[in-house]
Amino acid sequence: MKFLEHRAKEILFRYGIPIPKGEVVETAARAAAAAESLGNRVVLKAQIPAGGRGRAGGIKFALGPEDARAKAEALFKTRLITPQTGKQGLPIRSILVEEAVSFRSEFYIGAAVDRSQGRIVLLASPRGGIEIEETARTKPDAVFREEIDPFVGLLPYQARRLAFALGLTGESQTQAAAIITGVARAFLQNDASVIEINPLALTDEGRLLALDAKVVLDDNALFRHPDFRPPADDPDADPAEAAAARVGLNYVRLGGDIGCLVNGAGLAMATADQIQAAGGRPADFLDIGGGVSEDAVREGFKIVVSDPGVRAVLINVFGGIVRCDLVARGLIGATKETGARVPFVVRFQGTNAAEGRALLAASGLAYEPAETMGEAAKKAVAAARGGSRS
Amino acid sequence: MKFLEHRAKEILFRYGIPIPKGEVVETAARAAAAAESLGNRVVLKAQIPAGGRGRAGGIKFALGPEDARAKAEALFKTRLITPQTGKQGLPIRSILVEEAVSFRSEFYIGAAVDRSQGRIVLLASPRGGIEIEETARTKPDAVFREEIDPFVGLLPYQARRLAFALGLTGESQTQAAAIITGVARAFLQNDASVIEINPLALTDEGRLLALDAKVVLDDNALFRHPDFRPPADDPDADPAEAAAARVGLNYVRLGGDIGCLVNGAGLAMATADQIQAAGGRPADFLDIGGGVSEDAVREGFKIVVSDPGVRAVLINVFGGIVRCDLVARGLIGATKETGARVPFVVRFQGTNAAEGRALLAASGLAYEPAETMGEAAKKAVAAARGGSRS
Amino acid sequence: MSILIGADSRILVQGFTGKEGTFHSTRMIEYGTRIVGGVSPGKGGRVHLDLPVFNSVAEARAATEADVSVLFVPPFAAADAIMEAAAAGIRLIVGITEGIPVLDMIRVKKFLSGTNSLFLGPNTPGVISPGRAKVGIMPGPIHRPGRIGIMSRSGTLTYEAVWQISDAGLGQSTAVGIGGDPVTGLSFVDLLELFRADPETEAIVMIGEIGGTAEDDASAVIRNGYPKPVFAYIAGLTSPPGRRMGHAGAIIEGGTGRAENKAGILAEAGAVVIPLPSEIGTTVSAYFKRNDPS
Amino acid sequence: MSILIGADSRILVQGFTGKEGTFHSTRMIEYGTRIVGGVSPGKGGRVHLDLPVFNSVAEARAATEADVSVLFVPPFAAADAIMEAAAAGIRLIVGITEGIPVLDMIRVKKFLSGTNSLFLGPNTPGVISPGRAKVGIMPGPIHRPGRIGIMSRSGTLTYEAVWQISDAGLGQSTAVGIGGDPVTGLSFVDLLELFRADPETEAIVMIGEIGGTAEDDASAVIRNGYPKPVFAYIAGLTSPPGRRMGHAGAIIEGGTGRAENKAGILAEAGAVVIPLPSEIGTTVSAYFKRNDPS
Repeated sequence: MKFLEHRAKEILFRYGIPIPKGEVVETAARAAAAAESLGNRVVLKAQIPAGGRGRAGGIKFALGPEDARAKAEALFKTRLITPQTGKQGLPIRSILVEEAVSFRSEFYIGAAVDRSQGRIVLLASPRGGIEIEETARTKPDAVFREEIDPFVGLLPYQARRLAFALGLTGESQTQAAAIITGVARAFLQNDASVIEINPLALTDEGRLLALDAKVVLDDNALFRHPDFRPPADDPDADPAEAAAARVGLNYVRLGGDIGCLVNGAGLAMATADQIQAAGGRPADFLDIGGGVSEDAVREGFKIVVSDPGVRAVLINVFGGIVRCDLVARGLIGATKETGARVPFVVRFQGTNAAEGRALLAASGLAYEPAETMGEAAKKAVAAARGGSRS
Repeated sequence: MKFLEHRAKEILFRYGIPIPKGEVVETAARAAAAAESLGNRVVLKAQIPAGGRGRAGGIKFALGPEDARAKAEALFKTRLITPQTGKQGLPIRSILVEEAVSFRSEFYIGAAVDRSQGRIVLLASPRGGIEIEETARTKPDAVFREEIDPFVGLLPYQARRLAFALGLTGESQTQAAAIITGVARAFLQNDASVIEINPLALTDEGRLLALDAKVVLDDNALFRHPDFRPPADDPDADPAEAAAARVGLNYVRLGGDIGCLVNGAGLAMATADQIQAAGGRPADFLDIGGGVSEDAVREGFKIVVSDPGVRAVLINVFGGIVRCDLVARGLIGATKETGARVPFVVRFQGTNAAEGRALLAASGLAYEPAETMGEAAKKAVAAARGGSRS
Repeated sequence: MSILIGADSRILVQGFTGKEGTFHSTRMIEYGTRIVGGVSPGKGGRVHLDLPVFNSVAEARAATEADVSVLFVPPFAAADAIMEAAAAGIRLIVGITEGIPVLDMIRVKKFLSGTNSLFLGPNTPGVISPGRAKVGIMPGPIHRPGRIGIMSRSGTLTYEAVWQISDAGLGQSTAVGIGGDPVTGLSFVDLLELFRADPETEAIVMIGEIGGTAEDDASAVIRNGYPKPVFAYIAGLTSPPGRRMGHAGAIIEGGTGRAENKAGILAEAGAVVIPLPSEIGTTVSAYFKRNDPS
Repeated sequence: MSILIGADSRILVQGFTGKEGTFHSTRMIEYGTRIVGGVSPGKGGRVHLDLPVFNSVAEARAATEADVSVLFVPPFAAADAIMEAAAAGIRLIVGITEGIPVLDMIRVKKFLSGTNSLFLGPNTPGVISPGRAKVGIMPGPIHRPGRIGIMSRSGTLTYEAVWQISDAGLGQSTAVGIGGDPVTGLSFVDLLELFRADPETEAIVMIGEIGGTAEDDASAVIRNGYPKPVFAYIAGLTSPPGRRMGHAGAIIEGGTGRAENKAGILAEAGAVVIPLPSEIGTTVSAYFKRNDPS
């Protein structure tokens, strides 16, 4: 789960990390009022769940309440398009109004899981304000690392070493060590996947301040953090993805015309690859997973065909725990319920594949059976080209 | 720092460990009121900072408020003498009045530092209500152990194993595992040296309840637990020991007639051994430690001679960080200030020994110099036999 | 021979009496796997599927001499169960459970580094040595004994590969899922070393996917002169970038993680990269026909 | 030769610029010890006592090739400083600090078990190889180079033993304090093994005291046939029972901890038990005269 900037900052603040004074607003009038109370110079920061905001025009400086009102008004009318939002962009529903801060230098502090080593690494760099990946590529010597032992935590000497590596001295070094320690504690205590402060600014007054922050939590650990459960009705979520999540399925819209319903993430990715190799374009990635019920299969199929771009559906199920007969029953139920006439190709293998095929054959539904993935993909591409939705 | 039973129980209660309903009272009238509110049958438990209370008559059952009042009155008039209190015993200043509980069986749960291995061990035994040392000696198979890793903590499976080892099943096993986990957490979070629940009773209703508890914290870690600092004016403390503690010295009354002032715990113990071997009896153990000031030496000497049984004083200082001249100055100051005429023997070796001897010689004080520990002990014994306090 | 497990493996099921544990234990026993008992805390002393149930792994191991355990416990209890098995001296622990927090796996790895236990998973279908033992949830009938070692990050895609290989008339020495989670126990590199030492295994099929560097790490082993042919398929060529990979993860992984990069590095290292999932069986069987026309 | 340190040891002082660090570093340098620099976080780059000051042990070690460090840091910061030294690869860490929480030492021991570092202390006067190097706070002049190895749980009582031995015309190969705290790094057992391998050391004097089982553990080594004579004095024969020992500590330590018990076990194991502290020098010198009348 990824938090908006202002929520990320609130979390870090609880670990002693200093953040600018600010307020989240949802109207231009409140933006003006916030500017009034924060002083003359403020920054308006669009709160969207995607990076790359700055270059896309999602961050504005304002001088005084009236300027803040005007700029907030303009922002609220915009859909922000960044490399992470997709082409249609995202609406701006809230703006963080913050005191504008003058600073001398910018640092980077981050913590993340090193998958290859299976450990947590804390990163610090004196080159803040730019992507850490870029620094790692162009100036690897400017990225300093310490492991956070999951049992021990980050030890004080490790925090000190990173703070010294940033070139800080005196009070700032002590403050940086405390911030680094706070990031490590926040990471461990909240089951984070990623925490970033970028930039951590050294202000003209000599204080360190987290100007931007990112916090992503491990979804698998949310059961330990019930306060952090995402709101059920995220207005920005893709409705099909949200519907799939509600029944425990994993749906990702891919934008093509061949709907996919597959069991297992690897097989679903492979199915999409196979469709593309056959000259088609997958409309989605739908993994019905391992412990699926007949109901969930039915819902999954309905979600796949709810995409108006879908002109054919490929069902690829390799039965393991999931039994092909159960999937067949779900499909039959869904087609009867929705009356959808989109052509579909079914490839069953593994557990109860014969029973599944028999059920489909007996159901009277029009569908194309396939023996292999390759055959299934070819038939789906042909169906999408030839078929039309009725 | 060792807590009284009721404080120990309060601490454990915060870790989810169930304790009987009860109230601490300082008058017989309040004992009667407590009995009234707790129900018909209560237990009165003398709150003294020493074990062995039960056999010494410090625990009484009472039926109803009037009985509770009478028994509390009797207890408040008693000095409790147990193997741990010394011959003069301890006054009873407070009584824990608890609901009387009927139980089927008693268990032992404890955690302590295993000095030899340098680790923390959690112990459990189905033989509660008796000293764990006795069980370990007579029935070692009835003592079960798990290490508490100082970084990892006690893992759930370890708590389960101990709970199963106690022979518990179902709800009681789950409850025991939770109690064991609580003890481990309390140990780590409070820098404990010892935590014991003995007995942990399985009541007739099938609940586990900590009937008695002991919590000792590591004095060296109290800086991390400012809430636990002992009250400055512990009325039961030995006044000389308390006075020494206030100036950072370690004084233990030993009851003989030769006062000792030594630098270093090992040398102080050895000095006492040497006195005894010479036919004398040490009056005290006073370690002035390594970083002592002239003032502290003066205070230490005053504390030693404040013991009316002291008929001679042996000062044994092997200068290391402590300089003998500083000690000499403290001694001279103290004797001038108090006018004490008790004979004293001074043995200086190590750092600035010659300077110290010269200062004493020039001071005009009457004292016996000694070159070795053996000589010093013999001279002190002779002085204690021949001398008299004026 | 095979790797990790064999006909003489003595297998314990953790979470034995639960619904999942019962279902899959039954399948494993049907397959001929030597299940020697199970652990279900609080149910010790019972008999389940004609086998003894224990309260703890230590107790179970003492009574059954089990050397392998397979876990069907819920995510919140999985890390504890793995550490319990390791502390009890279980040699190979197979974690089927999906949805374990990553931090728990990082803790488990740290804990296991002080023991002699190997951990496979989590979120793995398990490991099977066809005809000898099945420790996991994969469908048994698609497997055939043979000389191909299979290792994979995926569940059903492994079944697909196994099925194609069996369908092509070949078989598997061992098929192993390392699990689909970001942090796993045994890695492709570990398995390559085990397969290297296994005389029965003549070639390896690696099924990778986007994300992480497991395949890149394996490339390094292959590049250093691996004595057996390695066939690799990487799923996710068409997967959209950025959807599944954490931002700061990318920096640690050196900007890698894309399927085409992984495939490129593998090809360069000397692996036979299979471009399409439908061609796994045909590619491997063509190789064997070419090299071993008998 | 000597154990732990020698004339070529390169020594770092942690807490270098503080009052204690400055005072004792000066004494150590005067003694001829090769102090190569110090660590005082935040003071890196300065020069103190003509030596470089560093912000971290890692930095200091890289610049000075130090292999030993000695700590003069306050109790609350000591555990971190020890772990920092160990993580930086310091071979021997000497902890002078008194008053470190026991739990911190337990954590430190666990941390060090994953490294190659040795820890001496805490609450120790340190270690001295007379005439070569002094790493600690003991008064240098009482020592004489020689062939007796001294190990002790006490500070000033060690000086007493050293003084008596020097006074008797003998000298010390190395004198080591293991520290007076309940949980220590190097133990008597560890030091016995080091002394065993040191050709310069011909006899060992062990100064024990009440509490714990350090002496009992050493007895076991002596009983198994230790090649050099071991003299032992145990302080606290007259100490009142129960005053200094925790209740549950007694059970772990098997009911031992009394001076007379320790002395008895040592005598039985073959050590020469010295009954009185005033007789340490005379007993050892009598032995040497008897066995080596030259």
